[in-house]
Amino acid sequence: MSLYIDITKRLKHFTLSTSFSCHPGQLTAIVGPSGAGKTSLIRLIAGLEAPDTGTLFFNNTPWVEMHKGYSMPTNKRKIGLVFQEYTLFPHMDIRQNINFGASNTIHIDELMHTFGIYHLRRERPHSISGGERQRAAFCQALASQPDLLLLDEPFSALDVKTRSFLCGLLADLKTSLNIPIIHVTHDLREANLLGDAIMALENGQIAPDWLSRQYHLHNNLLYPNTSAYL
Amino acid sequence: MSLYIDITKRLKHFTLSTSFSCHPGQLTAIVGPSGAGKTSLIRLIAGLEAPDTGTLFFNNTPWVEMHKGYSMPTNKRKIGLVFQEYTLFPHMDIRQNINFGASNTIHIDELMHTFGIYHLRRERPHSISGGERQRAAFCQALASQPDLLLLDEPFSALDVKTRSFLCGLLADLKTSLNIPIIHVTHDLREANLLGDAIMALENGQIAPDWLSRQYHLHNNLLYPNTSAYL
Amino acid sequence: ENAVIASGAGYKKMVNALNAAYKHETGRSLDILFGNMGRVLMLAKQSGKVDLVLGDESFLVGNNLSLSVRQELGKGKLVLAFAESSAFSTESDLDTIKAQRIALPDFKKAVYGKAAREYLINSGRLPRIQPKLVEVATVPQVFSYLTTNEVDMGFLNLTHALNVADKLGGFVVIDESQYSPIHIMTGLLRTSRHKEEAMVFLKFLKTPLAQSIIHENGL
Amino acid sequence: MDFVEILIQPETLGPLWLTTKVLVIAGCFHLLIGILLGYYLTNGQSMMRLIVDFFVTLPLVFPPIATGFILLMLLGRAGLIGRHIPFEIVFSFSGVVLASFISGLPLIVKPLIAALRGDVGKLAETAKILGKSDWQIFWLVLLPNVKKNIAAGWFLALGRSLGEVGITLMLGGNIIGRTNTLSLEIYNSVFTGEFERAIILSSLIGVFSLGIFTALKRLSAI
Amino acid sequence: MDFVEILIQPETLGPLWLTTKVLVIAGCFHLLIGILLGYYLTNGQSMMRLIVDFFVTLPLVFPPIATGFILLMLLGRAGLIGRHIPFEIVFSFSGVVLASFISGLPLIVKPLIAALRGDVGKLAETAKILGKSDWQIFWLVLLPNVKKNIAAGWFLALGRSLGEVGITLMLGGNIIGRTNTLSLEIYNSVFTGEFERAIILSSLIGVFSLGIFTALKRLSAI
Ligand SMILES: Nc1ncnc2c1ncn2[C@@H]1O[C@H](COP(=O)(O)OP(=O)(O)OP(=O)(O)O)[C@@H](O)[C@H]1O
Ligand SMILES: Nc1ncnc2c1ncn2[C@@H]1O[C@H](COP(=O)(O)OP(=O)(O)OP(=O)(O)O)[C@@H](O)[C@H]1O
Ligand code: MOO
Ligand SMILES: [Mg+2]
Ligand SMILES: [Mg+2]
Repeated sequence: MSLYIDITKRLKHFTLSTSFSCHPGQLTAIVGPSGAGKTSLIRLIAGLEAPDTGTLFFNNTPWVEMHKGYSMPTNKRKIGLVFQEYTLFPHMDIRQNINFGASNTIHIDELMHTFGIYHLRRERPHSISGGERQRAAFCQALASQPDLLLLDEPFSALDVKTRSFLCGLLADLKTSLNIPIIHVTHDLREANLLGDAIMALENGQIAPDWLSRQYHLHNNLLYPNTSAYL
Repeated sequence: MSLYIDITKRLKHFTLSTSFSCHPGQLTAIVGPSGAGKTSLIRLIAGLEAPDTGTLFFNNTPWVEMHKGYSMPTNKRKIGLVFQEYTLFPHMDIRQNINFGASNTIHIDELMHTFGIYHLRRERPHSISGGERQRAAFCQALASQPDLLLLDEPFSALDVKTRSFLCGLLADLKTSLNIPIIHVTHDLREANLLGDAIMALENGQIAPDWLSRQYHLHNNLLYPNTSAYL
Repeated sequence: ENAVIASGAGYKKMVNALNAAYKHETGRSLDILFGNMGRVLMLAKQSGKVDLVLGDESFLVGNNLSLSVRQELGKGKLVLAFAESSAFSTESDLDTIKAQRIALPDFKKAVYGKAAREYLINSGRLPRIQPKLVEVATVPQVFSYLTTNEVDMGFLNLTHALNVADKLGGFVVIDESQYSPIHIMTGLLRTSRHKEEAMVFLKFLKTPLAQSIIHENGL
Repeated sequence: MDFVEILIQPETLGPLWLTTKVLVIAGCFHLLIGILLGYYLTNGQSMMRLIVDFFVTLPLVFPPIATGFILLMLLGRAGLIGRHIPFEIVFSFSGVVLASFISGLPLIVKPLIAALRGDVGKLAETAKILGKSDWQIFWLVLLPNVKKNIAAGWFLALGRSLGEVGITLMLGGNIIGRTNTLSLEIYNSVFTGEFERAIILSSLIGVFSLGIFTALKRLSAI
Repeated sequence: MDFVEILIQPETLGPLWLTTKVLVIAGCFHLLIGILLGYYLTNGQSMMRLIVDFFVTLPLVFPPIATGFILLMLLGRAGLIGRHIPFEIVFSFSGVVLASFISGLPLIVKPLIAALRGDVGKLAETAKILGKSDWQIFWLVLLPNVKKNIAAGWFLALGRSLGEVGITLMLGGNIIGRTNTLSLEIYNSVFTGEFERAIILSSLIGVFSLGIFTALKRLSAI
């Protein structure tokens, strides 16, 4: 149940080109500046877009083999994905949303309790808060009992407390789910705490030195010199 | 040019009820757990929803006087708002988006340069990254030269570097714009650094002690006890 | 501005021919509009712009159209027409079992439908062939079903049958004594704004040239 | 003749009942086949799809009487298709239903396609990730989210079916007591100069459509 | 008679040219007035709006001949409205245009309303915050985002106008050489048994609609 990636794809301003692997029970944290290609990478793994060249293997099954022109459809890949922009179905309430992709062995109610959204189970997505929606989307992805979990900044709309609670939960999930997890985050501390591996993307390339360049910024949130422009 | 708020509104699970004021050149940071009513408060100030009771004055002009049944339409209020879920217009490119509400004295190109999205000016919103969109939405709000700036987690999709850069920018903006700014954030450090006042919301009420309760969490991001549930 | 004549669509060919001859003879011409008789009546009553009507008398007069002049053109004649691919060719084929469907226009409201019914009653056929009858609304409809072989034979008027003779497997003219006479006429509306023009045309209709055109068209 | 009298005549009640039956059946087909066509025409692009799309649209742009005549040639006793069909279409109830169905079909299909090609694509992505097939996504995610557009389109289709004259006349035959719908009765009334009757029947159709109108407003607001 | 011969007859070219003119003018009105009605009918709810909505829809559900009859009574020389209009509508070019316009109008208005009531509301909020008026929001934000739906509706409206017979006959009069559109010519041909001519003219209409079809596909894909 390991994921092997080796792909390239031409984006607007640069070429995304990465090669790495990801193993069960491990969390690969992906960090990097805005526009580095993180979301694009996640979409490629999910099969929402096809790479230009390369291969993708999961559990020794080919998902993508571009030299053969093969790409497995998204719905066959058994993945869970929490989008940066959570897209719950507006015509279902929260419970139905979570139930929609659920395997029947999972306990939806428990899951909703854990994420603190049980009291919202009958609400429609448009009538709950941003952070609540984000948690509901997380539940939805987990309820489908995926073989691979892809997270694109799933905590961005959460307050510190909820966020740190869910970080803890994610750490537990690593072992209890025992599947590969790829986690895109902007929080370097989070990446450090959770990640078994940390991969920095910059302009579509893996940038091993990007991380060290960041640390002084992170440790004391400073104002860089910005000139007033108005 | 000060904002005076004293309103209540019944939400699904509690009543939002706040009263505070906000002055030119000052930034009021609003923090609080997910679902506390922060976005709802911003929407009330913007006039996208009407409160049940209360008043709202800006610069001695009534914006809302519910006892008279009066509520000034949103488009008369001259506000800038960056939504939690950035909604750029899909049929316009980034430049047109920013230009759309712009007063003609503003230098759009300079603004885009400052936010590092000048090279994306001809792209449509769907073909840029999440963080890039967030910055474009910020530019759009600023370009309209508002009398009041409302920010609902405008930095959530940004990496540390860009985020800290924009924080610095925002600190500069406080003095250069000299208008009241209300800034919803999940980052307590950010709230501390930028806020002239920090207001914590919990269940729709101002909760003065919430902040102190958070600090130990923030200072060492710990895993709370979470039981594995799967 | 020309005078307007509203005519039943079944007389299209004849009216066109009359108008052409009229133009040739006098240098004047009419504006012509065609429709089914219902439309002709409605337009005549409501539009205020129709000067002359052309159609069967019982319908036009029966519906209280206010006319200042009436002029008969001739008698409408009922025919029994056969589908091109059918083997039928005589009146007596009405009685064979092989004829499965016989179409006729609405026999309460359409003038040739009434005539066909009278004929069937007078010839004593009605009770027997009643089950085979397909009563549709209009003459053109009967013809449509004939050409598509949907029915084996059907009742039309002679004018129409002549117009489309090449698409029929023949027709026979029914003896005029078997149904009450059908008077085809033109009339000048009281509301006409081109009375003089119209009168010139009515006068033209009496000329031998016009009469021969009318006759050629089965009236 | 007064209003009520005309209303309760068997010559009015017959067509009224026929129209109701036709509308119910054609309406169900519109919804079902319209939606299936919506699925077919929005999943991928091929020459065949373009052709189907074109033919679905034709009855809209052809004068009804021409469409009716073409169908008569195809479906009649001796027609290309009619020859092979075991039951009668022309002059029968099924002919009337078919006429109603065909005339209304483009009006539900076209708006549906426009809606399905819109913003709902993002939701389809999420559903795909949750392991759903195109077919499931269509029924469970896309359709519920274009419900308003379907209701609007369905209303147009039903309305057109209700008012249709030309095709029904040709296929059904306008046979009194059997295939004369309410609209054909109006046509007949005008044809024979009974204008009062035409107006009364028209107001009946007006009431009918007001019913559909409000029903669909409710439906799409659910 | 062969194809080309029939095509180049003045009896064909006249109606063809007339139809083109009518379609261009009615099409512009559809777009303009359809969109304005879309604005009116989606901004707020009042009794008046419901009534307008209903009347816009009527020509769809009424048999064309009934609509034509009613319009004739209203707009004729002695009609309630016609009395006060300085120019002639009945039997004139403007009558034909009006008939085309009225028959197609519901088909652009209804889908447009359904689309405007959809997801585009969120975009309207952003625009409101940027200080735009309802009117500006409608033209600059909402319309560009329902462009596909407008194109689909416009196509339906144009198609209906093209195929319309009943109302055109009443208002225009089907006067040979003056107000006989292509569709009326087809109607006339079928009525008098000139089926070849009907079929050739129909294929002309088919080509016409194919033209509109592709043009609008392009347009909405911009
Ligand atoms: N449109 C709505 N109608 C009714 N209730 C709503 C609506 N939107 C949000 N709510 C409810 O109101 C409460 C406050 O929501 P709000 O969006 O203001 O929270 P928030 O503080 O912004 O949270 P977050 O940090 O997660 O964005 C929540 O309980 C939510 O479920
Ligand atoms: N649909 C698209 N078509 C073409 N280019 C795109 C598309 N989406 C994004 N891009 C471009 O590809 C690059 C990478 O985008 P991506 O969304 O992967 O960035 P990201 O790392 O997720 O950034 P963020 O942290 O801001 O979300 C950016 O330069 C962006 O402008
Ligand atoms: O011209 Mo019609 O559509 O047969 O009434
Ligand atoms: Mg991203
Ligand atoms: Mg919020």
